[in-house]
Amino acid sequence: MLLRHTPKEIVERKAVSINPAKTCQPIGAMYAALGIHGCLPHSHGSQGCCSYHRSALTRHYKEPVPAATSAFTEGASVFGGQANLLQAINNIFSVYEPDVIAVHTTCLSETIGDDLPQIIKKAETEDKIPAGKYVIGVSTPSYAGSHVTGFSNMVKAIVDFAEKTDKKNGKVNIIPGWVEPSDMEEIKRIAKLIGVETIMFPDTSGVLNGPMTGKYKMFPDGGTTIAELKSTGDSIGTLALGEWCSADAARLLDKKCKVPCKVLDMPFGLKATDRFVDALRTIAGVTVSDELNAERGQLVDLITDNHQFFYKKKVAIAGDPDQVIAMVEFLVSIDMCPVHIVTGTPGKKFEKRIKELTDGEDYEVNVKAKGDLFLLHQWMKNEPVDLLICNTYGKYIARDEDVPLMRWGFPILDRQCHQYFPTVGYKGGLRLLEKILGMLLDRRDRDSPEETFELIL
Amino acid sequence: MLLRHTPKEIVERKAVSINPAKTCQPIGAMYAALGIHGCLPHSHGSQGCCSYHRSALTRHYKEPVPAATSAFTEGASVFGGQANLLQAINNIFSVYEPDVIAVHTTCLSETIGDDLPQIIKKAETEDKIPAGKYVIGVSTPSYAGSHVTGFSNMVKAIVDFAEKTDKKNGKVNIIPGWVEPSDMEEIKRIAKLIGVETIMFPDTSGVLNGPMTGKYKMFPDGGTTIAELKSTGDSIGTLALGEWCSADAARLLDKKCKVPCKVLDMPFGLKATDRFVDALRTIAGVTVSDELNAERGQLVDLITDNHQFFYKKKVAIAGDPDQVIAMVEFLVSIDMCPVHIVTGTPGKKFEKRIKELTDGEDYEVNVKAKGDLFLLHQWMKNEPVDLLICNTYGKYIARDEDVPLMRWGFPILDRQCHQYFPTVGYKGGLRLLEKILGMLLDRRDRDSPEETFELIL
Amino acid sequence: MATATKKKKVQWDPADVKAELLKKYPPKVARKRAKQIMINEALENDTPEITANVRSTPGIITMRGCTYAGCKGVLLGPTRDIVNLVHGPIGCSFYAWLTRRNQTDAGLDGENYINYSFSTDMQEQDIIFGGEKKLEAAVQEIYDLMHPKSIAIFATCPVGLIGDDIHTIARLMKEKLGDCNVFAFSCEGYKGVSQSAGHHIANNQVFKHILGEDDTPVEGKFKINLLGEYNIGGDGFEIDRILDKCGITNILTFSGNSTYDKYATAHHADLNTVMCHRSVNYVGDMMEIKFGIPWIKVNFIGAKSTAKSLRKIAAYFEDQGLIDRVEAVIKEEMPEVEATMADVRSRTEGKTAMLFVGGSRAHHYQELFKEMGMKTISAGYEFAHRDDYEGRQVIPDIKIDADSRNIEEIHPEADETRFNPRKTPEQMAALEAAGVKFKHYDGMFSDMDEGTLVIDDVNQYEAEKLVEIMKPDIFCAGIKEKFSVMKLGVPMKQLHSYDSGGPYAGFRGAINFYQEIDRLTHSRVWAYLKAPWQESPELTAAYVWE
Amino acid sequence: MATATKKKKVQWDPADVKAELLKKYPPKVARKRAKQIMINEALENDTPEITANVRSTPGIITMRGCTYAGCKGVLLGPTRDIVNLVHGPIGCSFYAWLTRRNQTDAGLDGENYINYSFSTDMQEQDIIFGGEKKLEAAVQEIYDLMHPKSIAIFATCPVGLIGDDIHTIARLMKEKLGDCNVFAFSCEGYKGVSQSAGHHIANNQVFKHILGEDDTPVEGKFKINLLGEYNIGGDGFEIDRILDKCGITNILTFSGNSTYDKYATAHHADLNTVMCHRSVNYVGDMMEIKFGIPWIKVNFIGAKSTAKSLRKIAAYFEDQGLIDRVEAVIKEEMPEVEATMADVRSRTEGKTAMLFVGGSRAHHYQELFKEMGMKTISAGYEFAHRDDYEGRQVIPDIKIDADSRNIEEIHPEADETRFNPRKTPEQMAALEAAGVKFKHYDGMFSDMDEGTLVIDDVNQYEAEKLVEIMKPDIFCAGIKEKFSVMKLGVPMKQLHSYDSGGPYAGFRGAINFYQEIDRLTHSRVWAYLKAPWQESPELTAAYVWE
Repeated sequence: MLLRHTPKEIVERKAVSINPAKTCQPIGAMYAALGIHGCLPHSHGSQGCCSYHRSALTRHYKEPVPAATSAFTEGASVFGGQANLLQAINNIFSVYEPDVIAVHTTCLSETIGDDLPQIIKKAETEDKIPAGKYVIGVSTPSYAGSHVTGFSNMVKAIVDFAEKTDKKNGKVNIIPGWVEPSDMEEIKRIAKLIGVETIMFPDTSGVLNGPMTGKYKMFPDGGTTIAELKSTGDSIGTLALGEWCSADAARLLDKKCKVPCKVLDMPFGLKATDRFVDALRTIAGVTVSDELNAERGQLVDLITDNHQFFYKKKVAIAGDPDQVIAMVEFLVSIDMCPVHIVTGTPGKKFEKRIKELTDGEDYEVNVKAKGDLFLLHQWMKNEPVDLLICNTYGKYIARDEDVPLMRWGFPILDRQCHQYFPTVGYKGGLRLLEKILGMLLDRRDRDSPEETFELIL
Repeated sequence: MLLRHTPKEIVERKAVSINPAKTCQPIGAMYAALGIHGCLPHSHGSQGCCSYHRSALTRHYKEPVPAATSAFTEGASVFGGQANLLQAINNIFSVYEPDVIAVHTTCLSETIGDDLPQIIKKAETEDKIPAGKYVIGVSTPSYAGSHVTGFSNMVKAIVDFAEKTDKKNGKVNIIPGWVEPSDMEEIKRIAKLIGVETIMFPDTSGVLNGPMTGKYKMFPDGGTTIAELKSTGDSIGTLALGEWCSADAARLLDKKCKVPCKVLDMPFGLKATDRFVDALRTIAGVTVSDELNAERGQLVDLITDNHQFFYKKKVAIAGDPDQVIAMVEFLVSIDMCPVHIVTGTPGKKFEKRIKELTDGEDYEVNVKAKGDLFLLHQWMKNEPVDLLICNTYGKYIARDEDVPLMRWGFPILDRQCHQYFPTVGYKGGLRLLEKILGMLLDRRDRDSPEETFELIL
Repeated sequence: MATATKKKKVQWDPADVKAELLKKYPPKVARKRAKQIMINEALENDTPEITANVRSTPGIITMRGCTYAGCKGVLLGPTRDIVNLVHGPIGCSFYAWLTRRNQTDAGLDGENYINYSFSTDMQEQDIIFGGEKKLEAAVQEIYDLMHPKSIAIFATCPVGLIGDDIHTIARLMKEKLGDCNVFAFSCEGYKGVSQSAGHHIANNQVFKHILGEDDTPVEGKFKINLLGEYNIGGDGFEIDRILDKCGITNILTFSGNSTYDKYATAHHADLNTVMCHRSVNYVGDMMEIKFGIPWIKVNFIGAKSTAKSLRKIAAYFEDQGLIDRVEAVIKEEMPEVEATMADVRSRTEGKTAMLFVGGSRAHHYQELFKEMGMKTISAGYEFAHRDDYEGRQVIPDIKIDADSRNIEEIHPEADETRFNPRKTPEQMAALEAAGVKFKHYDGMFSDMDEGTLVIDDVNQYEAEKLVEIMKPDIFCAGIKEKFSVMKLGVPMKQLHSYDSGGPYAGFRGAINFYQEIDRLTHSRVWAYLKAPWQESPELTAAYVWE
Repeated sequence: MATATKKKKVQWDPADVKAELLKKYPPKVARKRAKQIMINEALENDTPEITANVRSTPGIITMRGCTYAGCKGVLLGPTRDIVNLVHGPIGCSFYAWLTRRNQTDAGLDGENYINYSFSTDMQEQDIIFGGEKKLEAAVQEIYDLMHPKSIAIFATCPVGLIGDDIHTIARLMKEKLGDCNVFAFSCEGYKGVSQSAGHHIANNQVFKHILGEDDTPVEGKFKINLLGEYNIGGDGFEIDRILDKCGITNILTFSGNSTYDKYATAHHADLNTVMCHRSVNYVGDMMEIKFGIPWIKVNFIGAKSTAKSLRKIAAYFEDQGLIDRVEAVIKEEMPEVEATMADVRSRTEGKTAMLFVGGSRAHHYQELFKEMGMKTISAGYEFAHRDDYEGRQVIPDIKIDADSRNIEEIHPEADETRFNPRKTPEQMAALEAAGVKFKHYDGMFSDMDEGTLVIDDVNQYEAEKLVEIMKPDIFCAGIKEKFSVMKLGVPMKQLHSYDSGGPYAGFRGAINFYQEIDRLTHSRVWAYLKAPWQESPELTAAYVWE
């Protein structure tokens, strides 16, 4: 047993987190910043943070993840990190020549109270920021919220670019939330199929799923451009996908530039995608294309064809709030039973939303925000499941409990192609169900005695 | 052991085929005919053939597969099936109202010597074929070749529609061969990305991967239209994908309408897709788009990132000649070792081609055309492999030998989504490698002792 | 399940439905089909007798398969220790390879060929020059490889036409090999009009070549055979579980999970019980004549039918111990069945079903639907004869047409040494009087409501129309029908193969079936066929932002 | 492998390369980096001593991690039966959770916490009001849940700043729990300039709190400890296999697959052997002072180095039996190594490598490349001190700067009861004379060719430039560098984590490494970077049809 010290009996813990289902804010800020074209993320703290975040993102995407650090030493920790950051800004623009430096703080710089806006202003005053270049900054204390909060905070900071002119641009802003590059690409494709012009930010497609060409581009072709970000202030509205990841930025943009917004669930699964598509077509006043209708119909086809395999299968899920909410709705919609649900990110509204989504189902649902994988594992020991949906850390539980694991979420460190194939939208739904179905049927094939081993399923 | 009577020791068999890696011609003709818009396939033989073919195709596609039969009885078998076919043509046009009836023969009608062209001519003479409707016919004796031959023969018959006028249409014909509807869609998408106008036939996309809508269309929206088929005679050239599936039709079209052709491998894997794309861009005299270059680069990226897992892994493959040839090239190109290769379809040139593709590799290659899965299994007992690539029938071998199975080819009866996600092209390559990688790593995770169980792969 | 299905009120007149089904046919086809579409017990129906076991019409998309399918696929397929060698082009062997869900247990002897496909894979030269040599060599190769105790040879369409004498080859090879019984089936696909002819050919050969060959006594106080049960999805295993529990010895299930030896010793049974009337009733007749074993019709589909069948068997044996035992078993098994039944029935009551399948299932499964309070509004068989609809009393009146005439009828006589009437004529009469009816089957009609539609050899077009007009809550047929029905938004259950479910026989099977139909008729997934914008395609004035 | 790589002839002058690397930097950065980029033994280099163990420059993308990473991640991580509790916000514990590939074997006692991450997950209120109470409660909760024999507490950045007194908490909890050794590490990430400071802090605490606490004798004739080996990819297991085979008892591997008890009994060893000079050499010094155990530098990376290290150990023990045994083992192991080496070398001879990694590996692995005939054209450490480049003789000359001054140095004295010099000064001198050099390490420079570039704390920009200019056949570094190097079309091998390979230590490890480098430098997949139309973008006149 890999997790041999995890007891079945559950005792409430108030102080120790074991096997977390979250990490800290800065990595989220770093990921979001990579979705701006020509942007170098910068970690204002000790160099270890930056190293850890880059390593984690690199392992997940199998792509280069450039980011710089203020490289605090003990001195900086005592006297403040202003000198480090100013020096860093100067060095970065000299050596790497990004369009934007997106600075986020760490628990260290937060604890000592560094004032980012003031430092950035100072950099401006001291002409450390070349003409046409930008430095944005955001406070992402590691001791509050989670990586999701950090992502959300950086997306809010990106709204700083928005400018309101007299003329609407006719476009819809989409804030996709922390999804994969492939998901962002798919969201754009769906909008295009509907015939809606969009500005999506952040957009890591083309950044963290790049080709192998023999050339290294520190700033790949993808990412939302500054021109686009400026133009978001003139858009007709903003669709924010995910209350946790995207809503704050959308509301800020509304406040700042009077661009109205709507918060939707992330478009995982049939119903959430339906709502997303319906919102887009309604905003644009267009008819949904046959092609998209056909994709939807394929997903419904797969669901109806395979309902027998999904029906009443129990699932344990750990992940980030927006993703898990959409996934739970999807699972419930195909008559699967999400019985154990954990997110590491704090927030009681998560538990409330899950309760709403599973209201009226004929099974008990364990749900916890600010939970951890240790608790999820204990729940699974008490009530076993047919499937675990989790990031790669779930594999330790999966092996111990002999449960199939669908890797989904962040980080995925031991498998590939999440960066290439979306799980959002109808096609993403097909992919998710293909995986779930494959796992359930593989298990059936494995566990069938010879008499009931089947050719046709 | 599911296949407990399969001995390790190999003795040459001359008379009995055990666990075939092929089936008979008519089913191929039926599948090809479904790629014509508004076409009802018709099996000229006893009703069992039609029932078996429809069942097999239905199980593979999880979609309705309409087809009619001449429903021979003993009488027809003695006196010939002309009366049955004439009656069938009349009934079909009355009841189902297709645009085309595509008739193929069976071993029964072939053995008794029914003359399809004569019967169809008689149907015309007797006004059994309504104006603007068509009946085409093809000889597909079950006792020659295989399902692949039947497919090829029906595609040749489709060339009958081609008409040569004075004016070229500027399009390129693509004959995709027996690939999935998703593959056909992907081939069209690639051509579109390159900016080449194409006519593809047959085209089962939109026919055998249709949506669930609450309506049943016996003749779905997909399929190559008669107008398009007629126009193939005015195309600037034909790319035939696969020597076995598509070459004869392309050459016939050349002979008939002077449309020059080129036979390429099916675009599975990097190199074959490269050749397909290169051919298209050369014919059209265009530059390959960045988007397609990026897809290619993603595939190369996945290959280089995961080479360590592919390297020197042994593979056994059974499938159809065109597919297996392309797959073998792909496997060799990523340093995997296809050591046991079987196709059920006869043809020594298959063995020759495989030998060429594996020439110079530092491992022995067992290859057999007109082989069967029994032989493949025996080879695997003598030299075990890391992966089996086969249709669903491979699962019996896979379980007995405890080898992961990548389901690929026809028929796949116990898993889903081959109809939705392509394995051709660069994106198809990503999908194939995702699956292969997943299986190799799942096995590693399963077999690792606890000390070497890894979070990061 | 969160979604409650609203009760549908569909008004339709059966005569109108029938007219609608026939409307589009050419006149000749319409006339023929009119005789195969019967409004049950309805006076306006001018065909009081149904037409069945007749040719399907060329061009009309039938559900039927062929004689080979009935012989090799259905009957011999499930016998695990006989190598089935298909003599013909490769397709016939390929398509019958593991495509039915007969479960087999390799047992202690470990002989199990069910996962294999054997074929002579005839090539053009075999068709031209004859395939006898290749067949002979194939038998030898199989024997050398696997040493099976028996090899069965099946003819496919061309074999009869080119004149290969498979029976002679079989005889010669049996003699040559010595310890391997080789025999053959002339089951070319064009024979007869449906699978039914194949069953007949299979039964005849099994009867002639194996049945009752082994006189080694079989242990057991109450010995029966179960004829016409194929162990799809484990049905036979469930029935065996119940029989075992009752102390009844089932020597041979014909043919689910059967073995050569079970056939050879089947004549030691004291009662034959028949599940699938269509496929096997005449075997009961022949065994009675040859061995003196009476047969009764049973039905283990449905909990109540199962109980009834067990009681019938017990009554036959006239043993109070057995009668008590059977009652105890029923009492033990029924509470769980009834609890599930009641729960499911609270949701399924009043729903409607259509069943078009097989030769007995379309009748048997109506029992299960009844137990759920569901009504079968239309049903029919794929390969039945008139007696399967109308009851055995019509057998003497059935006219043999050209297509059936060529199917061999064998007329056995009492076996010189093995014939042994199990009951005296007086005993038989007494049992009949007490309700144990021998050689009795009432057919499907008698169990169906007035005004329901019974359709023989229903086809694709009619099935689609029926569903469109009558909107059943569930439709049961085979794989070829599955997805066109589902595309119409109607749940579909395969009753040949059970999709990937089962067992549905016996007590546990009933529970499985209730739950499966509950799932199918109450899944929320059928609510997703239309997208929100298809439900309300009109755009309201402006998008409502937060 | 079918593709033969053509021999590259790249002409570059090291001074030009250095100039190119520095060209783009702001002057201040350029001046600093000039002192960290050294052309080996080149006269024109005006910095004969390299600058190392100095701060990385803000904004310049370094490969380095932090002190916490060195302490918790590297040193204490692999000890399987100590619960590592990270006191801080969640991230630090999350990122150090299973991200190194230390292998552990739960052993007979079954205690293994390596797969767990424990954190106090500090929240805003903890930062404001202090986290001591939460830490105390966390220790108690862990104890109640798992009853480990020891809990180690690690401070992250904010802990020092807000003044949580983790050492007092540890002491109090140790007393309270009684049977659980609780101790703490003030390894805040901002301390020092790299992981190296973290190693130091870890070593000090282990030395103070566990090392030599248990006087229970340890069996074994030739007892050693192996310091600075972390069992990445199973290296330690392979070394243990060889030591076992030689009859040498390895009490403690510090810290791969180590346990609390192994630390506690390590003072029974008669020799300390040091693998990673950087991370652990001063532990050797301290143990010599406290217990009288001499230390020697060993290197089990490379087959020849392994043989050499084994001979050194045998020589130290001055036992002919051991000497013979070691020779026998070498003789048994080497043929397979040499066969693979010769085979691989036929393809790798003359190829070039770059190594930028760790504190010793960038040196050790040059041995393996040499065995393959490959030349290391540039190398450098991530967190080394000057002695790692220049040899231990420079230690007295190293100036302690502000960043290092705050890292505790402990100055042990001879243990009152446990000090026991293993050799007399005369014996030591004789051994030195015979080539067994104690406390000796020559550093990386001495083993590298003239004109090669040695670069301390190389960064993203320099690495990219180096690869572009010098086009090595393989580049070795860590995960953060992996994909930018590969994008340039150059094979990349992680030498921190070995990607997912290993072991590479010892004899079998050498074979693994040869094969891995063979794979990497000869894979045909690197030929695919350009599509055919990118190789020949010009279109010829017309497409050639068949």
